Amino acid sequence: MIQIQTKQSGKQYWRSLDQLSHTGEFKDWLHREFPANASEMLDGTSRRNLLKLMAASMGLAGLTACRRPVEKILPNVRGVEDYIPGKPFFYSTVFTQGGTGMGLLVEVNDGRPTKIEGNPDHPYSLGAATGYQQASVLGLYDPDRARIPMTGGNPSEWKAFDDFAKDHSTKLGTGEGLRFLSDRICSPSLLAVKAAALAKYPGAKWVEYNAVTHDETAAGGQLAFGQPVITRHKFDKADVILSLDDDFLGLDANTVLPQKEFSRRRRVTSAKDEMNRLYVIESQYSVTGAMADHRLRMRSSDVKGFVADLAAELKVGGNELQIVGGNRDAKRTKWIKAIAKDLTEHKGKCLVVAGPRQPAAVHAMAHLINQALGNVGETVVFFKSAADTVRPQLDAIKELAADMAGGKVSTLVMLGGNPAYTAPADLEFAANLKKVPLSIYLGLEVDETAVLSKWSLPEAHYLESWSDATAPDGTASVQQPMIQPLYFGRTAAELVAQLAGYKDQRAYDIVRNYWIAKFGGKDEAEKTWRKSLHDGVIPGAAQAEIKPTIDVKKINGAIQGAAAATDALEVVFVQSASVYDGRFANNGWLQEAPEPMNKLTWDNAALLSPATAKKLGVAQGDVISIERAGRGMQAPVLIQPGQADDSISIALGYGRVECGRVGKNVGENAYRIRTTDGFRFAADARVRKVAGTYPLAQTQEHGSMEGRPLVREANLEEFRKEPKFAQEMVEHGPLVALYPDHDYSKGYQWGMSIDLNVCSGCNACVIACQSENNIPIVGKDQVIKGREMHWIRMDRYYSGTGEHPDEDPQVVTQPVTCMQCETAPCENVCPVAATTHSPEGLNDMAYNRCVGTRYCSNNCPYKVRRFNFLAWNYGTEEVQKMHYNPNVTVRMRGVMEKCTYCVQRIQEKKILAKREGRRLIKDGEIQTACQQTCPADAIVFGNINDAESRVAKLKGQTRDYSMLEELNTKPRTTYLAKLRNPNEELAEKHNG
Amino acid sequence: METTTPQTVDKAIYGVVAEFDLPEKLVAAGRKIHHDYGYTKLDALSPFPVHGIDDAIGVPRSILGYMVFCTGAVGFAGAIALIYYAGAISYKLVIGGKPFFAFEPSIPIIFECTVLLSAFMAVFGMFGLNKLPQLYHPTMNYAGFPGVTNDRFLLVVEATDPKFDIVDTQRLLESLGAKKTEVVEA
Amino acid sequence: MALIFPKSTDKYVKIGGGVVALLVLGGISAYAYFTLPQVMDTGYSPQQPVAYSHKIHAGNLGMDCYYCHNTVYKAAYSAIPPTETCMNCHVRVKPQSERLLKVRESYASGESIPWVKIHRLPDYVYFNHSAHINAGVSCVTCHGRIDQMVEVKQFAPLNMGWCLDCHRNPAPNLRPVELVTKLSWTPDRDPAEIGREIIAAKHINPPTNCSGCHR
Amino acid sequence: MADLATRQDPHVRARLVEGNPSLGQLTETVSKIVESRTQYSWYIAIGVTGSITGILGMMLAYLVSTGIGVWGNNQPVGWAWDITNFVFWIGIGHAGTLISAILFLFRQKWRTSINRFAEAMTLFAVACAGIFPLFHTGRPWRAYWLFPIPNTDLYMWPNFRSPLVWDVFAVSTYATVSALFWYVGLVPDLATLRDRAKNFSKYVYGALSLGWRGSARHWRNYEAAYMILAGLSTPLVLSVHTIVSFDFAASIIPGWHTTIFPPYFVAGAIFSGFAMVVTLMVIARWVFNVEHLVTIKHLENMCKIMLATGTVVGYAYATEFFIAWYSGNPYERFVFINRAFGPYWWAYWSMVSCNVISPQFFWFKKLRTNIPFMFFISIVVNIGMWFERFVIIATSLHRDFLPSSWGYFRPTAVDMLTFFGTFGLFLTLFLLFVRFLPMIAVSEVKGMVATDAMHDAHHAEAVKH
Repeated sequence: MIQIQTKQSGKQYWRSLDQLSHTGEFKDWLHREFPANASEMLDGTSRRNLLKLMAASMGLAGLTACRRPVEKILPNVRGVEDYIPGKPFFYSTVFTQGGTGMGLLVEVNDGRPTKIEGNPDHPYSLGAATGYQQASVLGLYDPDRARIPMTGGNPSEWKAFDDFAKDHSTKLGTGEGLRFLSDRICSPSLLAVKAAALAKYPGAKWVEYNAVTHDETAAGGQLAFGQPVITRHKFDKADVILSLDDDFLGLDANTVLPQKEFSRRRRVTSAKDEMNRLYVIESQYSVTGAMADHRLRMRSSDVKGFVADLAAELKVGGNELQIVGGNRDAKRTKWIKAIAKDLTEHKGKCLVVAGPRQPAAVHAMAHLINQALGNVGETVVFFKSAADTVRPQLDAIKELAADMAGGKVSTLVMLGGNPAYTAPADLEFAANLKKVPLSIYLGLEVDETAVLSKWSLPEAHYLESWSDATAPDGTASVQQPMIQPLYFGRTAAELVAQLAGYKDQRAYDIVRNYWIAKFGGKDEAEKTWRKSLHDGVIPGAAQAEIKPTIDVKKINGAIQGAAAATDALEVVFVQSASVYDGRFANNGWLQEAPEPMNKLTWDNAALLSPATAKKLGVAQGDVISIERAGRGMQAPVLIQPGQADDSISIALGYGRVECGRVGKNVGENAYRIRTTDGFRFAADARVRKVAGTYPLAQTQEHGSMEGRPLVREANLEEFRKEPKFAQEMVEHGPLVALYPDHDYSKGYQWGMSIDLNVCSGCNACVIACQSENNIPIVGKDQVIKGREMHWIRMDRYYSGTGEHPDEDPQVVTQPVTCMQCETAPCENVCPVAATTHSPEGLNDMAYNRCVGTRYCSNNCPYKVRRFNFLAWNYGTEEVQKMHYNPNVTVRMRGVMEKCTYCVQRIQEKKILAKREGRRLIKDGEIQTACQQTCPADAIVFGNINDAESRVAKLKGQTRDYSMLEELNTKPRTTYLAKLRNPNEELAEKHNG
Repeated sequence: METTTPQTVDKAIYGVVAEFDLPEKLVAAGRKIHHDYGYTKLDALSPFPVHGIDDAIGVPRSILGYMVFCTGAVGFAGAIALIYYAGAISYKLVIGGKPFFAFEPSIPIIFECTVLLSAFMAVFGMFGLNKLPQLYHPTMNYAGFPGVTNDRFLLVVEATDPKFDIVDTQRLLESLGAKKTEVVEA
Repeated sequence: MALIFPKSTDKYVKIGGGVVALLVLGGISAYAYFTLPQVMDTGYSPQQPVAYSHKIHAGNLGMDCYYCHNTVYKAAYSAIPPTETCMNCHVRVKPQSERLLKVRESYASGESIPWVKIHRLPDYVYFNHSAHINAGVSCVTCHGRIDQMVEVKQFAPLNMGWCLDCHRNPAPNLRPVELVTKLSWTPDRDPAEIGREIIAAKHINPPTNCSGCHR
Repeated sequence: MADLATRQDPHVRARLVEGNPSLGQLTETVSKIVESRTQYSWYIAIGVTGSITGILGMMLAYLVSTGIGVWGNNQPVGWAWDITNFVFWIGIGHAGTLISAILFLFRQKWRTSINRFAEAMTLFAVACAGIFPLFHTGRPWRAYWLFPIPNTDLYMWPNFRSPLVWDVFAVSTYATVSALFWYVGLVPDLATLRDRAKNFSKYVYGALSLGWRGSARHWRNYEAAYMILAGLSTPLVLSVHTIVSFDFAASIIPGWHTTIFPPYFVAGAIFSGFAMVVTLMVIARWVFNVEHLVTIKHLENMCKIMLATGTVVGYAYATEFFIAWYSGNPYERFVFINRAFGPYWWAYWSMVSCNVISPQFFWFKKLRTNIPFMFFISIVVNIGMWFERFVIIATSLHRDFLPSSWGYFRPTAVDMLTFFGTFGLFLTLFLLFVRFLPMIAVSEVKGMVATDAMHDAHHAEAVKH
């Protein structure tokens, strides 16, 4: 038996919350003891249950499918140029979110877009993609999308609308009472159409509204510099970063660039390397907070006071800035002093960023501090904004709502965004919408707004239509379709062009002619056009930097008056990591993607700190009602260690009532208490416990590492003292095997290295894997049962010291997938040799041989194998099947499945190499899906037999360790230990 | 004391059956008639194995044991052959980095196969040696035959015995304490 | 007492037992034989919508397989040619032929010709034509002398064991790539020897592990 | 002329067969159970058990048509009630062979009146056990892949390294050998029934008894065969549960990966097996009034064995904990602490109280010979042994190496009804057995009684001279 001692690295990992409050375990066995009913039997309303029943017939079919069915081959009638059946094309396009475009490459198999990748040539993607983007391909094939135009709730057709529009646009006159409502526009061609429309109808108004917006960021720029600016942070230039409630590694970034840049400064190869330091001040535990070297939890409403005090400490802004001291408790003072010192020591090499949730004043202060510390031009640069002034979206939509209420609006054209659901509650948008004589809504689904509109029109998905978008720095990309619109949807530009009688009517012409004109020069333009389609980046479109001057007086006015302390609770409205502002509610992949910190799926919840929960006398799963501004909502409680006290975070985008089968009535609608005066957070909420409990489906319920050396972590200083700390953390006897090792010294030997020091736990890999490997979703009740299917999962552990470890823990995240053990325990126990080892060191899994004893899963120490307990894939509609990756078997009920290092990609490249007569595959030529999309480049895959390969070099590092190596499983996936770079001034707070 | 002789002489005669009521009488009679009078074609029928009857009437020891041993050996070798062929010849799959054939993990199956084949031989070999199933046997013609599976004990002298003689043999048997004797036809 | 079973019973028992034994043995061997892939799958030759004769085109006219199945060198699938390919010639050749009616209709209407699939692998098997063709495995190895078939029929069992036979010992089935579509090619010397040379030259090393074909 | 009945060794009479019946009476007693008219109570009983078996059928049909998901199994608890029930039934199946084989080799005469009964129980228990390994697979229609059937299409064989394949061999061998053993024992008694039968049934018994006529030539082969089978079954019965325990011992999961398992499982199997024999025997001997054949002595002996094995099992529990602590392996330590004090503490402590504490009452002869009490304890023990298997399987799986993957298993109604249904099958088979076959090995009892008598006779004569 192996002797193991785990050397504590100072930090002791505490047990789960239940164990901390020693009653928990005891309490829940009581109700656990009573077994669940067979929820498979007809009860429950989830989509899965339906499928389960359908599955019955299939099972029998499986038994009797003996006779050889006749299959037909239907070749094309006319050949398609350079189209080869079964060979994918890759097209560049652009994905728009929050008024920002990010370039993508889309894999198209036999005319079906199947996989999203980042566009390496696009400055804001650099080859990576976010979870939203990865999952958007599923949205394309959503069978619940809006399919036909509807008028007054009755099915209609485009022809009818065209006739109507033709005749109506003549009636519009100068456009008094005509209003357009859209998301923030970053599409140059649409802006052109918009301009034309407003020219044709001078009386018309165009309102932009995003439920999740960076409005205040812009306003902050306006406040600081007296002119709108586009701020660009260069995280890779900063040695010290202070985040003021800014989740720039996660939700608050519309692109992956911050992660890309930030991770460059966390990549440590040897004890000599330097590493940046991150301070995070935030209310809800975010992935940025998890990455932080020092995290101070604080109500979002207190951040303003904090930054004011910090400014005072830094003595920025000269005597024009007069801070009347906010509340300064000892702990905060200590932090402010430490941070101020650290920042001043890194003049020009530090960075202060403020989150979009924070008011303009905080942003302005950030600008002020950055300028005072000489960071402008170094770690932060400014671009000229297209707009000449910043009009806060809230004001605009308030006015619109007022006009609607006042009957001033005769025609309202809504371009997506689902305002009836996302608009601030106090505007009563839905009610006012009924007052509008003519409302036209163009949307992807039949949502809350569509059902209230006179005309609701199916919008074309971005993967099936022409458009364009610009990135924050002005880099433009053309959005080109991968497939004909499935449901004959149209784009926003087309609709507006139609109403405005624009010169071009079809999206293709609108976009193309816009750019051709811009490029100028007949054939030259044509060439540039083709090139920009190919590259996905329009050259020369990026704008120049500016160095605006700062206006301290204005800021001084805005910063005064820190939040008054009340006994009320603060509610913070955060966008959902899964459904964004609600628009992805019907996307199963995202609904089932665990929230990065609390691992919640298929729901949102009111996040409370343990202390606050105790104060309110509520426990996990209890239901509370949250009331503010005369409105109320109910939500289940989820206790989130590290949440700021007296602050409730709740995710937007849930509780959709007019939605597809997946997202309907999932979670609670937080927009109900989100008003214009409490749009981002509001410190005036009253909370009371209401009867009943609510089951929450978390994919990980146990937060502690139990003192086990799974994620190995040390401070930079410790690492410098003992670079081998990770390998020495576990002491065990000699690992002797009964039999000689198998010879893996020849040919390709695949291996993987995961750098825990840069992994932020953002989930992009989870969804990329789901998309690449045809991984099904299972539904909430099955997740509760513990049957989720993700091949790669993001483990999250809390660690902490101090008097309240559960109040203020640190977080480590660890992507875990099949380790491809050389002496795999799963293989030995499989009775039918369905899982065996390939000569290249892969742990092969032959689904078609598996009989489903689940013995392999039981015997897997990493628990990475996934079993098809029910026919997850049965009953999917034809259109949904279109997203399947044709190179991966769709697994049937009753078989085991797991990560295979994307063996389909390996084989494809091997065959390619052979075909090209190459002896060897180039290092990096094969990328696993998770590696390719990782915004932090934490995952590296390759041939460990090749000493020059990146993976071999990484495995050579001293931080390299295998999880559970004492079991002698010889995993091919190894980890690079996590490091933190704490400030000794705050040492006893966090260090190990 | 009554003696029945066959009415019709044309029917072939199997032999004489003598009935006893106690096992030890059977044994005693059997020993005498075999050892003292030299009868050889003898058999004894009893509801349970009567100890000492075998050497009393000269029944050799059973050879079943040897047969079972041989089949056991076959099972042993067969199992090894099967596992070796499957793992190291037919399809060499690397499983858990283990050798294609190793003895240790094969032991359970080798053992089970050995036992299984041995058991088959023990049972079917026994039936074979006993020529079962044999639904008809001349001794079943004896009127008192059903008693033999209850509480009767029969001594049978076959007609093929050189010393056999319908009359004398029956007398002899009666003198040896048979409750009743009867000639049964083949 | 009366006998339960007459003397003759045992005779019948023996005969009956023998018969049963024979039936069982016969049944097993019959099942084993008729489920052999070679018996079950080979020779499958369904009626095709158009009476296209490979014998005429590939055989008599000596057209190269690659003319119609033009993706075999570079793709996993060997494409079934679009109607256009047929019409390339048949606008001039036999433009009025009855047998080509369906082809002309298809070309006119844009409706595909519903060819019946013959060589069919389970959908969890990922066979790649280009990998085999470029290694020098001839069409004939798996498809037989198509150029002599009026109606194509399945030549090889295409079961896993059959694949493995070649993956374990590819040498006899390899030839220079340029000869891959020469179905009538006969090696001038021991094919295995040629094969070994090709293996050495191209480092051919066919997988016999699961993920070679199952993904 | 002394009659058999008049001179029997007092011990024999006192010990194993009461009321000195003659051979004829013995035959009579046992045979009439089968020959007498079927009581309505029997029809009612089999009606009930039959419908319970029907539930089993329905549950299995639902399982196969819908998927393992109808059970509570999940990640990480891939095995739960399915394998628990399998091991539970297999364990029960051990008493029969043990009684017929091991006690036979040890010349334990008292076995004779109960071995037929126990063997039958073995067969039916194994039949129930066999259901689970088959139906716990995700694709039962492919389960034949676990057998080494030569195949021409795939060239694939089972993985002979897998303990599950060992199971297939062990369990199928065990079932086959037990059945043969049982049948061989039956043949002479079937012949008895044949010769007593009046109606059509004589043909059935006649055919089944293969024309057995108790010839000395038959008996010598028969005894040889019986001895050999006993000799084979003894290691076999030990091997079966040893191999079943390998399912766990051969894995790397803390709580499973233990060298103590084989002896510990075998002891547990005997323990539960005897408990089940007592449960059934107490009822049967009363219903079919064979109390003079299955005497209090038999029951007491079985109680003693339960006491012994129960104590062994308790010792094994203690050893596990000690080794877990002594090994210094944190995962091992955690698992055992978690067993006793984790979410499944209730299962663990019910196991301990049922298996370790309850049999200790059998130290007292008063309780050992108190039939209602032993009946009660035997049932408690069976419950406890089921919990043992559940504890080993579920608690080891639900919290293993990575806390991130920890889970919890809750059974569904299907889980429970399936298990319930197997009792229906078990009892149905049993009712059929007691109705149509001699539940006591008459010829063996006769042999025992008579041989004793003979020895005494010689003894007596010797004294005379």
